Amino acid sequence: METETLLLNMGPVHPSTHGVLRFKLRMDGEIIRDCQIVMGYLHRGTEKLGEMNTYIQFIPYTDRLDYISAMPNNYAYVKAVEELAGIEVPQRAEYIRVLVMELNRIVNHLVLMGSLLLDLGASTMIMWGFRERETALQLYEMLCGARMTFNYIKPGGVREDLPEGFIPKLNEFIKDMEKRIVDYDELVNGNEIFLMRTKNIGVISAEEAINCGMTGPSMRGSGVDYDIRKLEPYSIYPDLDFKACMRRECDTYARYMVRLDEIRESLHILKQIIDTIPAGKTVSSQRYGMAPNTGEPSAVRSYFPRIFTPPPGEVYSRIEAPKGELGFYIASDGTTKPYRVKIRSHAFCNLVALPKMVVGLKIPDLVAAFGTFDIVLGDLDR
Amino acid sequence: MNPAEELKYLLPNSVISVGVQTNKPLAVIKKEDMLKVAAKVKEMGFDHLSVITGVDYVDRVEVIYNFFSYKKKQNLALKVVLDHGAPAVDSVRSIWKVADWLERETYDLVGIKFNGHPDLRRILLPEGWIGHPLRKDYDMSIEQFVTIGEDGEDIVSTDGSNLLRRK
Amino acid sequence: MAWISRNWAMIGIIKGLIVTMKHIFQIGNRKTVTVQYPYERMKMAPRYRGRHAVDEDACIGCGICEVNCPISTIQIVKYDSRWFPEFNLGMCMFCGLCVDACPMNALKMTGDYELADYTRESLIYGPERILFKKEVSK
Amino acid sequence: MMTANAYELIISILKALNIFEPINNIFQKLGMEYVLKIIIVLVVIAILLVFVLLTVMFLTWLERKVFAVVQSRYGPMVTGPRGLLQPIADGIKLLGKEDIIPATADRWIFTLAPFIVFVSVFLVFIPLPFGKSLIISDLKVGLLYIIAISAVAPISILLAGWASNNKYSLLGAIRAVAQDISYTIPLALAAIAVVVFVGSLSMVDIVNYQGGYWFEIIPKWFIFLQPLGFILFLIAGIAEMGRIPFDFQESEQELVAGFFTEYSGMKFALFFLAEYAHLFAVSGIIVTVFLGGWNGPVLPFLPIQLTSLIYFLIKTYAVIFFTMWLRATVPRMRIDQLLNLGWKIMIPMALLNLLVAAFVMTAGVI
Repeated sequence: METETLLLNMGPVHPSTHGVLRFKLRMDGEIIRDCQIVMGYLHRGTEKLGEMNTYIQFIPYTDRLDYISAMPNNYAYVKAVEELAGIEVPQRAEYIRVLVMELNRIVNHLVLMGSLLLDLGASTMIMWGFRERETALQLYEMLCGARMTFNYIKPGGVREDLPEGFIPKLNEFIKDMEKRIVDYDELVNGNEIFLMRTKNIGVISAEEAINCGMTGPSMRGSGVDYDIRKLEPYSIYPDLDFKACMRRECDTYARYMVRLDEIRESLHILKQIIDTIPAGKTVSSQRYGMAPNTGEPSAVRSYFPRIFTPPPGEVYSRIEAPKGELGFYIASDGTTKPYRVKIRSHAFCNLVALPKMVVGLKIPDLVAAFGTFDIVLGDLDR
Repeated sequence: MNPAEELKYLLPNSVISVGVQTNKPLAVIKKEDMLKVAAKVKEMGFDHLSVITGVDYVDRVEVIYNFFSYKKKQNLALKVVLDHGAPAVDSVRSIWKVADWLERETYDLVGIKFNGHPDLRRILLPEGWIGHPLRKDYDMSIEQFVTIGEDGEDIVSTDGSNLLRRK
Repeated sequence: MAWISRNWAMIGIIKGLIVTMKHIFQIGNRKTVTVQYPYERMKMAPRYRGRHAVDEDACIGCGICEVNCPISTIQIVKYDSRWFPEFNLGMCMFCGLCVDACPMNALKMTGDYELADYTRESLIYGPERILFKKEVSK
Repeated sequence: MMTANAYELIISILKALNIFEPINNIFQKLGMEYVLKIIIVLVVIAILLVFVLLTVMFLTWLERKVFAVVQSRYGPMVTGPRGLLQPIADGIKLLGKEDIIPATADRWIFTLAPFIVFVSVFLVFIPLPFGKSLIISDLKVGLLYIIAISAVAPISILLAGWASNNKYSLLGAIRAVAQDISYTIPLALAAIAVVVFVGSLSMVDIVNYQGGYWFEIIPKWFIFLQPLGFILFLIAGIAEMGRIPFDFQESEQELVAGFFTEYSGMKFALFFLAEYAHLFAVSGIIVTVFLGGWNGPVLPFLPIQLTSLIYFLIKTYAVIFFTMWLRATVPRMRIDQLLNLGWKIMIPMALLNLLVAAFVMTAGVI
């Protein structure tokens, strides 16, 4: 039977595009024949802003890229600056950085699991995810005074030391989380309808995934156990015991399960950090420090350089953010402002694989497959 | 021997110089030989194209490719130097699929043409936007207004005449 | 369909129903966690980055905060024959860079977060609204 | 004093209060007895309408509360005690909204569709026995009537989706129709297996048949006699209500709001009303056909009409609670998966169920 194709604009305003993303779908009834992604509705010119602000002033902007997990963004940028300037970071600061980043990984995956289930029509998981996320956000609030846009990691250390009562509350969170994961398991993982909706949907092979530049949990769902924390260890990750979670099914379900496993791994890492975190300074006073230590806790703040001039040069530095490889390319010309900042966004590169993946599937499958790509539009459009 | 030197050894005519990008080996290559070098780089096991960056240095434009090899756990950066007037380089879209969007983005924001790219359109900014924002000579004083037309296409104007609420 | 015939008992769904039922009867640590916002308020952490406050005695009006602000939120204005910062909180992103930069530790951020207002002008917090004296605050 | 339906019940109450005769005399003198009949019928309908509206209000509140408690929230709390008046606030808000008709929509059909949906759902209540003699009309073809009337709702959804001139609405409408065809058949087949035993399509007969007990303890409900039939009827019933896991016609995450994407204000409220009225109606049918209707242990000191109503409501709310509980737990299926389920599993199972029922009936085991 001959049928006419239907052009369906999904987005920019649509419940399941997670923001202002637009799919231009050519449909044959319910079946997708062609998918084009149109983006840029949230383009804020962050890279241009990077050229216009000083090195320190740009850190708050990185919070606004991937606002679900802002701490790794902070760290990725700061790591690039530190590599450029050759700053040594005190051990305690590195421990705190990894601690907050792994906590953020948990937060990010909770939001992803919730929103994926919401995309599939189950509204309970997102509330449960947000319930646990709330505890984590309160921890962040104790730590740096903000819940989502932290501006916490600075070149040479972290902004403030761990506050009083942080570690006990974190322990409580870990204990709580371990119980909750059992709940998630029972609610979602065995659910036959969930399995029907996610198994064998959005399949992408390992070679294809690598070629399309997929990184992070989305790629590890395709049977590739590549994790930058393992391949190119940075910070204190070489000292920690963890594994890169990986699934072989290559489908939406595998990508979901990788996230759940990563929450468990992150909890494991958090426990190790709590046990081994050393005492000491949280800010490097090595080369760019300004004021001498007066011993007053509030004076710690004036350690941070306000004006910061790394030597001329260029650097590309990347980390394993919760959503994938997050890299910052910085070219410096020896002034107080970067000459060029380029953000290698995980969402942007992961999404290259989507249009091919969904051809032949139906709209609900597109929603499910897209849900596991873990897109945050602030990060995609920059 | 780091990968950049290896590349120089394999393709002595295409690689102009070898250096470092802070902690990663960097090879500066001739722009005419981009495709040849890219194929060789892929052959060397660099299966992951991390990022393509275009940088506008007023007198010249540089394109930097960052590669990573999952098998060998090695980094490699390639640099191509282009003229400032009409920067153009061969597309590596056929070798790494991710280059599709990365090249479109570089074209969009820095204005570098990628020859042989099948679909070289703007990606972040709307079609019809004036100038490439990450060029140093980009005029930020021009106000540009974007609305969505009847069929979902973007309409750009500089005087705000297409806005419902006139400016 | 062969898949359904293997899973006809729908054990996964029944398990899920049991978990949700546990929440309905609030068994274990599954209690209501939300608060009735206008009537109940959460206590903000001491480090919370809300509205700014300037120590009247310590501030020297040097303008370092103004220079450090990434989005030019701060302006130094004259007030009572001295110079103080004025914050346009409609633009502020509460990053705290001004607090980090203050050489006199005169600037701090309070736990005040209910800043919604009717006009943009009323979001500009001049010295009359942000000044405090250290003795009074203790 | 036995009465067959609500009309006779009202007359008998009036007679018991000794006011029926004088009123009837007045109308008789005017030669307009039929006017009195019409008035009484209108009163019955008005009572039903008010009951349905109140139920819908309560159901929206209940659903939000069930969801809230599953999700560790409070739900509506501010309007009225524990937020009980929230539906009224919502209703007033919806009434105050602008009624937008899209420029490219088919105006008449667009306006008509929500009314057809509501009327078709409301008509389902006619042969539904709320209690002993609490029935609008005990139709002899009650069950058939319900299945037939239920098929009108998808037509009006198709009208709404088509008239909106919106691609999402159209997809939702097409889904609704495809879904309707595939679940109505197992629904009817599962119901026929019950009719085989009862020997009548009348809802009252079905309820009366389930009145007794086996071995003095197990109530003679069809759920125990035909558990397979009950499960099929329940699944098909949930599909008929159009609720998660089968809410394809409006599936929010895929089709924005499906067929009522373009509706606003009062028309939207009518769809909303119809949805919850449908929930109550289908739950009532499930209770009537499989869960013994208004049967239950006799309570002293209360008229049979009241106790039967109480039993009916308890059972119906149990079924409604189950659907809400299920909705809070499971994700949505995919439309083709439901069609597969309907055609490849439920229809053969329903036929098997019917075969077994017929065999048991003829063999005279029960």
